[in-house]
Amino acid sequence: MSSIILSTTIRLLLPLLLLFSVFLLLRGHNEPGGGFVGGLVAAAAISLYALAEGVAAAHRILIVNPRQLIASGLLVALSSGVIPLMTGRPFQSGLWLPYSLPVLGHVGTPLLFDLGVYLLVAGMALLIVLSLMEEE
Amino acid sequence: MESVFAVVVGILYATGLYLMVRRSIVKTIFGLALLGNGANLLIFTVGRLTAGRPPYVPIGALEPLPPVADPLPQALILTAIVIGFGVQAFALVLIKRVYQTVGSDDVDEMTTTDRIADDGGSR
Amino acid sequence: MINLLFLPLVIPLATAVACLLAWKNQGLQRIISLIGSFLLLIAAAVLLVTVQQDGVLSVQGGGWAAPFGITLVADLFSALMVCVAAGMGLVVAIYSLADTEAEYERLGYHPLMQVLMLGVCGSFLTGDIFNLYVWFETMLIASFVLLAMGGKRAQMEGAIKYVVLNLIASALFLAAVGILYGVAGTLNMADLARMLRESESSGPIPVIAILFFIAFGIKAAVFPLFFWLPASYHTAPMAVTTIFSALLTKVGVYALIRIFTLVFFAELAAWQPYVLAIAGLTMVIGVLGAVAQDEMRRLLSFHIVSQIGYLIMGLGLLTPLALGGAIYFMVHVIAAKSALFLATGMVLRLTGTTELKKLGGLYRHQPLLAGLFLVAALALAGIPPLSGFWAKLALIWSGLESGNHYLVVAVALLVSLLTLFSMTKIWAAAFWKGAVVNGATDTPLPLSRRVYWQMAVPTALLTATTVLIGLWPEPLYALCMDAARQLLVPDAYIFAVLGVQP
Amino acid sequence: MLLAVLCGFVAALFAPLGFRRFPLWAGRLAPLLPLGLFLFFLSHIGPVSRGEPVVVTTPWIPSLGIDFALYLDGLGMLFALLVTGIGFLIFLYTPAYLGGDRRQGTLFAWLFAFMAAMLGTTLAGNLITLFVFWELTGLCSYLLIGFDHEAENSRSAALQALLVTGGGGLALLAGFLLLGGVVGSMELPVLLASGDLVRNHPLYLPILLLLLGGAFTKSAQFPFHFWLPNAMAAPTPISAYLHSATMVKLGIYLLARFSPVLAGTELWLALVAGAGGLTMLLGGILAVLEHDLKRILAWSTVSALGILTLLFGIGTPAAITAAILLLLTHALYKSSLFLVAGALDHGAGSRDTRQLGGLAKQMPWLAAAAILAALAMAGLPPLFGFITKESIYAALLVSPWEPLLLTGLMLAANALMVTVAVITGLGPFLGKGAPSLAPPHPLPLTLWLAPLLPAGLGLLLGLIPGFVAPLLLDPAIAVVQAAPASIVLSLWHGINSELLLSVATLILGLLIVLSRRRLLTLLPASWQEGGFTQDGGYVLLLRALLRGARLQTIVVQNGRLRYYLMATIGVAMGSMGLTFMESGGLPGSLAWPSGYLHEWLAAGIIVAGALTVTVTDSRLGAVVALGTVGYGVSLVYILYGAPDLAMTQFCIETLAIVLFVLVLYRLPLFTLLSTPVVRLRDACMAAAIGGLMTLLMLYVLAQPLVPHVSDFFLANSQPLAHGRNVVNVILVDFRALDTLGEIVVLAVAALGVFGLMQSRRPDGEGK
Repeated sequence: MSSIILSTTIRLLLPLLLLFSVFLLLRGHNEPGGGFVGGLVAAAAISLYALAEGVAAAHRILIVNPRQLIASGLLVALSSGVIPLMTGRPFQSGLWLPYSLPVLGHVGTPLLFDLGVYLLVAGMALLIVLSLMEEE
Repeated sequence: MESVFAVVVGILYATGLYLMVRRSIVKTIFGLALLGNGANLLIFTVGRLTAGRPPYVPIGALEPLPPVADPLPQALILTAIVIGFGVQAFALVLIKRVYQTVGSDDVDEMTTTDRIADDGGSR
Repeated sequence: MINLLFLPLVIPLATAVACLLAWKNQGLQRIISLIGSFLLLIAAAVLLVTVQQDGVLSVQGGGWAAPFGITLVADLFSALMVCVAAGMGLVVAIYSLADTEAEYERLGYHPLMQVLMLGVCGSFLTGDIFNLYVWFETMLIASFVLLAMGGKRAQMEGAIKYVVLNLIASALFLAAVGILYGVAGTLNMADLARMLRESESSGPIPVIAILFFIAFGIKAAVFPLFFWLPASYHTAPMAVTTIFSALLTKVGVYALIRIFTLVFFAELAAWQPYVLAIAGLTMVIGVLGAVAQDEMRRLLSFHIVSQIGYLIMGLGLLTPLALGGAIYFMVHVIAAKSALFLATGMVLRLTGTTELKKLGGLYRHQPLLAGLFLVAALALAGIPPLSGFWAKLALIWSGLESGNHYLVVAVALLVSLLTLFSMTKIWAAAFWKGAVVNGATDTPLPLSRRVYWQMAVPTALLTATTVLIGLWPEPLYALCMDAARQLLVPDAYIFAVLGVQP
Repeated sequence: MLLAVLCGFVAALFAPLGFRRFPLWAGRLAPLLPLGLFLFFLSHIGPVSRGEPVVVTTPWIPSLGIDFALYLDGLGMLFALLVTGIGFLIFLYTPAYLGGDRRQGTLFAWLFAFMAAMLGTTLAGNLITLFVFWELTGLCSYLLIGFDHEAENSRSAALQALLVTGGGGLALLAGFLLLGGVVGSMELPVLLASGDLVRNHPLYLPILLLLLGGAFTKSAQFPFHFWLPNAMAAPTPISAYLHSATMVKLGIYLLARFSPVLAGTELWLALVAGAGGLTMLLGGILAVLEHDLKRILAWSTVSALGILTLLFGIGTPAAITAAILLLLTHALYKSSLFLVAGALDHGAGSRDTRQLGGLAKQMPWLAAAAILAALAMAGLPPLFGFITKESIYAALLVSPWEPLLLTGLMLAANALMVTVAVITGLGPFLGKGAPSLAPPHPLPLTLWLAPLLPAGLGLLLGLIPGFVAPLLLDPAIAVVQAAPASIVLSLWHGINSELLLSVATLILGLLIVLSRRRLLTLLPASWQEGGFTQDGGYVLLLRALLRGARLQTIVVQNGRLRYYLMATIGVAMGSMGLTFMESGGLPGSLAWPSGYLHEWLAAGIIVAGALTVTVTDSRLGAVVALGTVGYGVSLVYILYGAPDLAMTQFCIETLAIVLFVLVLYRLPLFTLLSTPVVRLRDACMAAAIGGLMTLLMLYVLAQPLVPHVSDFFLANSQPLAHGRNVVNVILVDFRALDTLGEIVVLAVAALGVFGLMQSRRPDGEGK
C-alpha cells in the first residue's frame, strides 16, 4: 500500500479534494452539489489517505473521531432546525441573514443544515470505511 | 421511453428477488442492492421522464424555463438512495458477521432461533 | 404553541445527540437518556391534552403550507400513541439501568434507543407519506442495530431474517409511495385523501393499496407475513425485546389504520372479508405458535402476532366501536405484554434461564414477581375486569352487532381461551411448579437491591396500568372512541392540514 | 349494597398481611365479614320478599353504554344468603383446618375475593356486570384448586377447571352480547320483561346454546361434568364452598335467572331437562363406585346439580318450587358433609370409606352433624330434605313431558343418593374401622361446629317449614316463574304417591347399600379402585391441541429464510395479480417506444448488469456487474435532467463497491446450493413479480399526469427559499424533515457497522 507515488499524490490531492468538497457544499443551493456529495468527496479524500498512509495516520490528520463528526453534524443540523423554534416559527423554517456575505453569499439556516449534512455524511462514510479497513 | 424503463425496473425487481431467495446469504445482499436500484428507478420513471432540462433556476430568473424535470421525485430518490446506502452498508457488514458467527453462508442452516424448545435464545 | 408538535421529534433527537457527544461517559449517557425520556413523556402528555381540548393539531415543517412542505398532524389517535410510546420509552429507560450490559452501552445503546423513539414518534405524527417512509427507516435501522449488537449466534440468525424481510417491506413501501406519487402528484396524506375521494375511477389505486397493505402488513407481522418476528425478537436483550414488542409492530398497525381509513377507505371497505380472514388467521396461527413453545420469550413473541390479529380485526370491522376497541386494545396490549416481557427479564436475571422445563418455585421465592406476572398474564388473556377484557369486549360486541361476522368472533373467543391456556402454561411451570432439582431455581442468582427495584418498579408500573385502565376504563375508552370517530370521519383531520373542508 | 358486594375484594387485599402479622386474630375476625354481610342482606328481606327489588346503578363505561348495576330480588337474596351464610361456616372452619399453614393469608385472600365475586354474580343487575364477576369466580376457583400448587395433579385439575369453565364463560359472553343486541338493553329488568321477543327471534337458538354452554360448564352438566371431581384437589373447605355449595350452582342460577326469558320452548325442555337427567344418573352411579369421601361427595354433587337442571328444564311451577327447595337443602347438607369429610381427614387421617368406621364415640358432635346431614340427603323426615324430595316427586308426577319415565329415573337417582348418604354420613361413624388407622386426635371446636350448624338448620327447617317459605322461597320462586308464588310446606301430606315413592326410594337405596360390595366385585378390576375421571375426551383434545400447535409451528415457522421470503413475495404477487384482474387490466394499447440510442443504451447497460449479477459465479464479477447497474442508473439520471441524482448515485455506488470489496473477500465463494428445479421455480416467481411491477408501472404511466405540487417548488424556490437548485432546496428547506430523518439513518447505520465490527468476536459457537 505504501507506494511513494501514491503517497505523494495523495498528500498533494488531499487539500485540493477537501477544498473541492467545501466548494460543492457551498454552491449546492444554486448549482449541482450539496452537503451529501460534498461530504462524500471529503470522506473519499481521507479514505484515500488512509489507503496510502494507513488508518492510524488518517485518524491523526482527522483530529476528531468520525463518531464525533457524526455527532456534531447531527447537532448542527438539529440546531439549524431549532433556531427558528426559538423565534416562534415552525421547526426548520428558513431564516436568512438580510445581507450577503463575501464568499458564502446568501446565508441562512438551510445552509447551516446542509453543513450538518456534510459533516455527518463525511463522518458516516469515514466511520464505516475506517472500521472496515482497521480489521485488515 | 417510460415503458422501456418500466421493463427495466421489472427486470431489476425480478433479478433482485431471485437473488434474495438463494440459499447463500452472500447473494441476498446483491439482491437487496438490485432491489434498491429498482425502487429508485421506479420512482424516477413514474414521476415521468423529461429529457434534458434539469430543475435549476437560471441566474437572474425567478423560475426555471419549462419544460423541466420534476424536482420532487429527484429529491425523494436522493433521500432513498442515501437511506438505501446506509441500510445496505449495515446489511453487508451484518452478513459478514453472520457468516463468521454461524460458520456457513447457507440460510437453511440458520434455523435454531425458530425451533421449539431450544436454548439458542438464552444467555 | 404550534411547535408542541415538533417536540416529540426534537426531544429524542436532541437526547440522542447529547448521548453521542457523551460517548465515552456511560454514566452521563444514562442520566441524559432518563431526562430525555422523561421530557418526551411530558411533551407527549401536553400534546395529548391539547389535542383533546383543541381538536386536531397540525403544523407545517419549515412553515411551507400543505401540501407542499411536510405536515405534522396530531389527532387523538396519533397523540395517544405518542403518549403511550413515550411512556414505554421512560419505563424501558428505567429498566435499562439494571438490565443493559456494559458492552451494549459502550456501543451506543442509549442513543440508539432515542433514535428508535424518534422514528416511532415521527411515524405517529407525520402527515406525509414519504416522510412516513423516512421515519419507518429510521426506526428500522435503529432496531437492526439494537437487535444485532450483541453479536451472538442466535442474534445473528434472528437479525438476518429480521433485516431481510423488513427490507422487502421497505422496498415495497417505497415503490408504493413512488407509484402513488405518479398517480396523484402529491405526498400529503390529507391531500391524497381529498383527491382520491373526489376521483371517480379507481384506476390503479387498488393495486397500489395492496402494495401498502403488504408493506405495512409485514411491519405489523400479520399472517402470513410475520415470520421475522418469532425468529428474532427473543434473541435480543429483554429491554430491547420489550420496546420492540411494544412499539414496532404497533407502528405497522398504526400505519395500516391511518392510511387505510384516511386514504384508501374505499378499498378497505371492499376488502373487509379478506381483512377479517387475515385477522382470524393471524390470531390462530400466532396463539398456536405460542402454545407450542416451551420457552418464555418465544412464547410471548408468538403472542405478539396473535394480538396483532385482534387489532386487524378492529380495522376490518370498521365500526366506531371496533376501531375504538382496537385503539384501546393497542394501549392495553402494549402495557400488558411489556409487563410480561419485563417480568420475564426478571426471571432471566434471577434464574439465568427462561426455559419452562428448568424453571420452578418462583411463586414461593418471588411472590412479588409472581403477582406482577399473574396480573399481566390475566390481563393479556382478557380476564375481567382487567384491561384485556374491555379491549376484547368491544371487538366481539362490534362483530356480533354487525350480524355477519360470526366466524371471526368465534375465532377471537377461542383464541382468547388459548391465550389463557398458554399463559397458565408459563404460570404453572415457572411459578407454581416446585423448584426443579438441578434446575435453575435451586440457587437464585443474587440481585442487588437497587437492581431488583430498577427492574421491579417499571414492571409494576405497567401492571398497575393494566389494572387501572381495567377497573376505570372510562377516561381512556372515551378517548379511544373519539379517536375512532375522528378516523372514520376524517374531515377534521383534512381541515386541520389543508385548511379546506373536504 | 355496592360496598357490601365489593368489601370482599378490599378484605382480600389486606388478608395476606393480616394473617402474617396477626394469624390468630385474623382467623377469628375473618368469619365476621360474611356474618355481617349475611345480616346485612337479611335486613333487606322485607322489601325484597314483597317483590320490591333493591337496585343500584352507577355508570362504569358510559362511552360504551356500560353501567355497573346491582339488582337484589328474591332469587338474588336466596343466593346472597347462601353465599354469605355458608361463607361464614367456611371462614370459621378454615383456620383450624389449616392449623397455622403459612399460606393461610393467601387462601383467605382468594376466599374473600371469591365471596365478593359470587355476590357480584348473583346480584348483578346487568349482563356485563354479571359476566365480569362470573369470570372472577372461575379465576378464584383456578387459584384455589391449584392451592397445593407444587403437586402436579393440583395444577392440572386447576387448569382443567379453568379451561372448561373459561370456555363456557366465553360462550356465555357471546350469548350475553347477542341477547343484549336482540333486546336492545343489557339491563336485567328490561331483559326479564322481554321473554316473548327473545323466544321468537331468529337468534334464539344461538343465544340459548351459548348461554347453556356457560351454565352447563359451570355447573358440571354432561358432557362437561368431568372437571368437578378433579377439582377436589383443593383443600376441603374450598371444595365445600366453591365446588358444592356455591360456585357450581352458578350455572343453575343462570338457568333460573333466565328462565323467564328463555324457558318454555320445546328446545329448552329437551336440552336442559335432557342434560340434567343424564347428569343426575351418571353422577349418582359414579358416586357409589368411588371410595374416597370427597370424590363420592363430588359425584353426588354432580348428580344433585343434574336434578336441579332437570327441574329447571321442566320449568313448571311445581318443578321450579322443587328446584328452589333442593337448592337450599343441598347447600346445607352437602356443605356439612364436606366439612365432616375434612374433619375426618384432619382427625382420623383418612378419607377412604373402606378404612373409616366406628368413630362416633371419639367424635360425637361430628357424628351428629354427619348423621343429620346424611338423613337430609337421604330425604328422611323430619328433615327439610324430606319435604324437598316429596316436592320433587310431586313435580315430576305432573310433568308435561314423560312423567313416568322421569319419575322412574328420579327414583333411581334418589336411591343412589340414599346410598351415598349411608356411605358418607353413617359409614365412618358406625360399625368398625380398619385397624391400620391411627387413633383419632380430638377435634377443635370449629371443626365440628361448622358442619353441625347447617345440618342442624336442615332439621330446624324441616320442623318449621312454614317460617321460611314466604320470606325466602316464595320470592325466589316468583322471580323464576315470573308470577307470584305462595307455597305451603308441611312434613305430612297424608299417604299419597309421593310418600310411597319416598318409601320405595329408601328401600331401594338400602338394598344398594347392602349389595354394593357384591356389585363392586362384579365390575372389572380396573374400576374397583374408584377414581373415575371421565375426562378422556378433554385429555385427548388437549393432547391434540398441543400436538397440532407443535406441528403447525414446525411447518409455518420452519426457520428457512427463503421460504419466509417466498411466502411474503408470493402473497404480494398473488394479491397484486388478483387486484389487477379485478380492476380490468391495462387500459389502452402500447406504442413501441421511440427513444434515442443513448437511452436504449442506458437501459441495456442496466439490464445486462442485473442479469450478470444473477448468473455469474464469480464474486468480483458480481460486484463489477452490480457497479455497472449503479452507473447505468446514474446515466439514466443524467439523461433525464437529474444531475444531482447522478452525482450522488455515482459517489454512493463507488463507495458501495469499495465496501463490497472490503467485505466480500472475507466471505466464501459463491456456491451453488439449489437444484435446477428449485432455481427454475424461483426464476418463474421472480419473473412474475417483476412482470407485475412492470404492468403496474405501465398502468400508472397510461394515466394522465395530475397537476402536482412540484409547480409550487419550481415557482418558489428562488423567490422564497433563495436557492436556484430546486432539488437541493427541496432537500434542505421544503422537505428538510425528510433529510433530517435520512441523516439520522446514516448516522445509525454507521454506528451499527462500527458496533458490529467492535462487538465480541464470535465465541466459537460456529461450526
